[in-house]
Amino acid sequence: MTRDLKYFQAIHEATDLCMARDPSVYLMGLHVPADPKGIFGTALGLQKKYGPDRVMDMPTSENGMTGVAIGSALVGMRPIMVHQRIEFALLAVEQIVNQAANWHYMFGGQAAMPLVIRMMIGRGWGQGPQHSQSLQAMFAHVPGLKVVMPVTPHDAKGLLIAAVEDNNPVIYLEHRWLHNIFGPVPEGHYTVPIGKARTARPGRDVTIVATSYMVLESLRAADLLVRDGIEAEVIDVRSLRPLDTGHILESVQRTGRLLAVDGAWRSLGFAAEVLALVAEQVYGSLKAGPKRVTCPDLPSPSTPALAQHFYPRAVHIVNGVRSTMGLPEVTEEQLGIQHETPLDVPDKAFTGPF
Amino acid sequence: MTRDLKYFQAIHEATDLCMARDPSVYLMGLHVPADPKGIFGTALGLQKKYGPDRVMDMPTSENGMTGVAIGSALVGMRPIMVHQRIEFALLAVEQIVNQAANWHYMFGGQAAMPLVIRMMIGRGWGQGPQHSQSLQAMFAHVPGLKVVMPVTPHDAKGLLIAAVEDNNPVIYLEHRWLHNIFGPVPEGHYTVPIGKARTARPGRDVTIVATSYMVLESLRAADLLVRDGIEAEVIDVRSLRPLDTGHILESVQRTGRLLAVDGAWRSLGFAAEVLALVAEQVYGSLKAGPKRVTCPDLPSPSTPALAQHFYPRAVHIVNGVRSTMGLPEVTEEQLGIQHETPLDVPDKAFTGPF
Amino acid sequence: MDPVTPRDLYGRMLRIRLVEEKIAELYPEQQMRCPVHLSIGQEAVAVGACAALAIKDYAFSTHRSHAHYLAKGGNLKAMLGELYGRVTGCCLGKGGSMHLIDRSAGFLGAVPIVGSTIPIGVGAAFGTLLRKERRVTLVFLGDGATEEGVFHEAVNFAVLKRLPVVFVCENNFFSVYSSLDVRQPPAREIYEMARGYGLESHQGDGNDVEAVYGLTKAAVEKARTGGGPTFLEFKTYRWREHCGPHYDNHVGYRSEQEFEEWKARCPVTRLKQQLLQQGLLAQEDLDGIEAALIREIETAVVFAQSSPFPEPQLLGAHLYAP
Amino acid sequence: MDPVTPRDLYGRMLRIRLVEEKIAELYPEQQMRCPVHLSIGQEAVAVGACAALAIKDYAFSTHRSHAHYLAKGGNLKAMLGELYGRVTGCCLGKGGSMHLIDRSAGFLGAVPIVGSTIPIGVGAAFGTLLRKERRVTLVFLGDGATEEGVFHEAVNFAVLKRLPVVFVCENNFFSVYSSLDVRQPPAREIYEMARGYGLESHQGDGNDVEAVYGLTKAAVEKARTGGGPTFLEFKTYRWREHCGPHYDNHVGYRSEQEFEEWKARCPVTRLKQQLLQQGLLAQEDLDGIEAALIREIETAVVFAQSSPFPEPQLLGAHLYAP
Ligand SMILES: Cc1ncc(C[n+]2csc(CCOP(=O)(O)OP(=O)(O)O)c2C)c(N)n1
Ligand SMILES: Cc1ncc(C[n+]2csc(CCOP(=O)(O)OP(=O)(O)O)c2C)c(N)n1
Ligand SMILES: [Mg+2]
Ligand SMILES: [Mg+2]
Repeated sequence: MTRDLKYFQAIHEATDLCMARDPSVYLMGLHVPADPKGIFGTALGLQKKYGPDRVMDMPTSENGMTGVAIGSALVGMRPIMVHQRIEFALLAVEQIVNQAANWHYMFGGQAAMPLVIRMMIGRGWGQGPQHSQSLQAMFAHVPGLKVVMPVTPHDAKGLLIAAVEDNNPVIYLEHRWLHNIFGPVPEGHYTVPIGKARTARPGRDVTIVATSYMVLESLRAADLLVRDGIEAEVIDVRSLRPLDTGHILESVQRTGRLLAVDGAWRSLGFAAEVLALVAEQVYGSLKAGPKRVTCPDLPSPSTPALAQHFYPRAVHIVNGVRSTMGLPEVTEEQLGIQHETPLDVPDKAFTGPF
Repeated sequence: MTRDLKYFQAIHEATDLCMARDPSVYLMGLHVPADPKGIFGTALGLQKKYGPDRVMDMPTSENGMTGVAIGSALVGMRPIMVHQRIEFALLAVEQIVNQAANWHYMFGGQAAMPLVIRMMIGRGWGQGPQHSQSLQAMFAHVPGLKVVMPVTPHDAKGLLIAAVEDNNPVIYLEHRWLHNIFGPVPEGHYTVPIGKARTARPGRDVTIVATSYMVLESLRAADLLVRDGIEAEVIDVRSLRPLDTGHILESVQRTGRLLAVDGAWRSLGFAAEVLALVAEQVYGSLKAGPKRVTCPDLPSPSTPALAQHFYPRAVHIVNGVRSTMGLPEVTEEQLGIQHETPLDVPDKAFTGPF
Repeated sequence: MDPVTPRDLYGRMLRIRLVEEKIAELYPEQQMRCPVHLSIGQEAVAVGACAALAIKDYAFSTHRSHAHYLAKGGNLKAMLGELYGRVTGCCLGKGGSMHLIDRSAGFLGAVPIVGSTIPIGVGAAFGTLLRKERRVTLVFLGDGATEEGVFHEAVNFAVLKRLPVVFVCENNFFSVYSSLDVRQPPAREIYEMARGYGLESHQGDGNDVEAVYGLTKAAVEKARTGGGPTFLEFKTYRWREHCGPHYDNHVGYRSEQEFEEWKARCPVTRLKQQLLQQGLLAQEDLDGIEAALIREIETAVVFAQSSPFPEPQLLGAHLYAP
Repeated sequence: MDPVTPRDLYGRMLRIRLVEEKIAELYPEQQMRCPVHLSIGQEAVAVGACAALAIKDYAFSTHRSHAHYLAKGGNLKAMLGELYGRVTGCCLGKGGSMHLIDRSAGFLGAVPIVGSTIPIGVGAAFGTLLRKERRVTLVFLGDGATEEGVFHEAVNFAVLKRLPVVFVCENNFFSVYSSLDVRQPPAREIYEMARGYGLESHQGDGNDVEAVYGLTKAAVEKARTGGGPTFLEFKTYRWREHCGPHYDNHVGYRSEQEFEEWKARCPVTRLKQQLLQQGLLAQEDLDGIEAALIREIETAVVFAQSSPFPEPQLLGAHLYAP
């Protein structure tokens, strides 16, 4: 049975299911049991159900606690760690990159590392330069890690279950603007395989490869493009590492055009990898130069007055596609876009702060 | 006057010169004054000359000491911090990425951050998965940082002086296989501007864009390619951020072919950025798909038996170029390459350990 | 430095209280579009500690920085401008509430990554020592921040080098919703752990501004005369929710009763009553002080609200310092 | 667990000494192509501490891991194979000297990033507690490692959760070439700082294997019975250079005299003389022990040297666990 759930409910359900199935799964993170909002709702009630050993708070010690998670994984536990902002995890890069990512390989295959680290990214409400960075590229660069960015509630659940059941460190990135979106979610156990992309919308004229929240903006853009007779195919990569290169290449070979869309910095970001991959592998199929739509290479400013020019949205994607076709830029007005909410909140219900 | 100096001497001379000119410059790092080898020779005798306040050891506290360097920079000092392995700096990613890189921007331009962090990368002698990673992409992805990788003694000196005189955080990456190479170095004060690439060898048939030690392997490859009548242009990027995009694009527009060579991981690495840049900006000039030569997406193994298959060298670059021309692969034997030293040491004099 | 009078301390605390209450009042209008962490209830630590500093001395702070900024002499208009995201803000709007700075007041910066200004403050102290300046640096931190490894590293270095730094730990028992008992061993006092590093370490009543002032003053004088660092822990209590303008005692992580007990120990009221009892000030003096502050704050709010937003071109400015 | 006799302790120390001297002898042949950090002089800590553990207990180590690995029961042939980069090595050659592991002996891993196994060891202890196993985890660390923030974070958590973990700090006064006085405040003992966290903390003679054994045994028993963590500091001395097979007292960072003083306190000789004096062993017993060890080591060296290198296909294996 499939029902419509919110993204946060899908994460909650996946966590609940994994904990019920396997007593070695536990959840930890700052304020996880104490937060009355239950970490965007994803952890609500879980401590009551599974007890304080399995659903736990922790000291403000991100690096050490990552080590603790790693150590517990080595002796058979399956920790899920959650950071409410990816920036906090920067304190733990040593443990994640030197230790978690290498451990299985460097010990010649003797040590499994079943570890999930949920990290939240996002934007809006003036969170500013240290609370709204999108640092997926740093982790996706590292062999030995797996990095997923689910967009739909369906994938949020299926990828989280897959991540918990995986014997490797999985970085699971949640965009804060997704937690309240709705979508169909099957009941019970299922997994979405890590390393498989998804065609979010088929099309024949151009391939848009997008990550996380930017998939939604890409779908909006695809709707707008139809009016000009342009059929965009939107690929939701889901996994940044391993990357489903075959899926992307097949699409680009069909459409002959590529736009990579990522809500992070441009240079050395994920969008660069997509362009490199395509240029390297199927250069001959391209009808025009591939393009990127990303944030500019700047810190993320706090004031909405500047943030609105920092984060890309549908209009930028429309123009990205148009530029691969040699068409001139259009404005939001020309596209008839009217924003019902301020640009710095995910939806009408949100009244800040994050 | 220009003399031949070793790379480490060039760094030493630059440090000495900066310290003599500006009393706010100081040097710190683990074992800096105590190491009888003087941190690959780069710090020899400096404590004697400038005293223990300005040339100092530090506790094994990479994150905290990066904060200390940042704080001292805020009040007018110009610290040079050195990490003998880039992996140690992973403990300090929070301070580097959240703090140093953002500080000037997020405080609206009020805080200068004159900070140089020297980090060593390298390979060889079984240093293994935690002591021989090349993590330049992690830092080069971050706006607000500058990232340089000098290859020649000339640039080692000129870029270090430029870095020390820069009012921004500069990541200065030294490959351990470069410290003992010779090259002409002018006496006295000069700078190599951060953000300017260098054509290490002109050529008309293909553009090789390389970083750090891989520039030397690229030059070797270029020599080998001449025998088949292929004239490769080798660009030493010197700065990964800011990147001299104009220099790269101009060359590729001339040659019509691109090979990006980087001694780091492939996916989301620097080589990807070069391919993306070129594909995005001068797609029409390319005669064939651009290619990358990098390490594979794997941890770096310790045993020389595997390491020799991990790190790319001239033969791989030759084949990379050949693949952009539709030519078949050749072997080292066919190229007549004979290795005078084992593949895991930089030169004959080296007898391990690093 | 002029001697600081109880009247000064009172005025400074009240100013902060009134500013923050004004923020709490206006925040629901959704014009200040950034997270805010109010210090209402904790004013005595900010004011008592900063009163012990000279203007030339430095202070660093955290996500909860309004009180520290104002107590150190930061510009009120620039702070409100920043909260309103305006170009008149102390960071031109780029930082928001969690990134206050006023270099002319010696307030060198606040950032919201817990613990991260601890080593930076220590580094500033180190820098002033290298430069042979007789400045003291004060680092504000919360109880939660003492759990970060960087606290350990920074304190070790400060002790090693006998740096002119004073650590002022505001222990309000909570890190967001998490009480101390899920984060630190029971019955282990923070100031005792700090003492293990080999530096002077004291605990004081964080709701008694004169006690805070006294302890900090001694530490600052010691630091200024080469005596090295001191760690000071002040227990106090945050009245409002962790982030945002509301009260949240009903949501379950702490009790209304605990809140009421701490409210009864309000640092502002406490000093006010003392001043009245001791006859140092009359009710009309107090009224005058308050009226003047309200006028100042109103003016600052109007200033902020009527300031322009930064122009789009500012987005690309300041990536690199010239 | 069988009781551990002084004879056992002696044999284990001597075995490690002879293995490492053999490594030092062969290393200049440049067939072991990886950095090696020898524990010659420090054997008593490894042996005394590990003797207090059961096989099922866990240990974690650092860059200087040979002694810990062997003392915990790690396979000698697999260790030498690893140093020689052979496929018979305990990591198939992928790790090298700084990444020893022998899961069957409860030696869960060593890594060369200073301090990084401290929280991992604490996490293993936490895991065993969650799994309700009665195992104890022992974490070896150097004096330098106590400067890492992660030490602070790990110890705080261990105390908070009363974890079955024993921290064994080998204080050999140096971090590479840097002596304690440029890294930590003078006259502040490491074990006293650790005590500040609120856990039991002791200092012992790191060259007296029985003292090490005694203190560790008590700590292990306490941990096993729910008494929580203990921190043990043992002062000892590394004889050879930090990394590599040579002596380096001439290069200037420490004095020949200091070295000679510590050499006179050799833990192996010390116990040997005691055994002889107390009549527990005769010279011929000692000779027999030594001869057997030499044979074992020769065999292991031949095994390692004659083992094949990993095939190129192994490069791509083990990126992900199945
Ligand atoms: C490194 C890091 N981890 C987690 C957070 C989330 N966070 C924001 S404020 C805060 C509370 C910190 O508690 P404390 O230091 O006691 O300060 P208080 O809010 O009580 O003033 C936390 C955990 C953060 N900002 N930075
Ligand atoms: C995080 C980190 N910083 C620096 C180093 C370089 N390093 C290797 S061994 C070592 C010495 C550490 O000293 P200690 O912990 O006392 O161990 P010892 O070598 O004395 O046994 C250092 C600093 C490292 N490996 N990791
Ligand atoms: Mg607090
Ligand atoms: Mg040591």
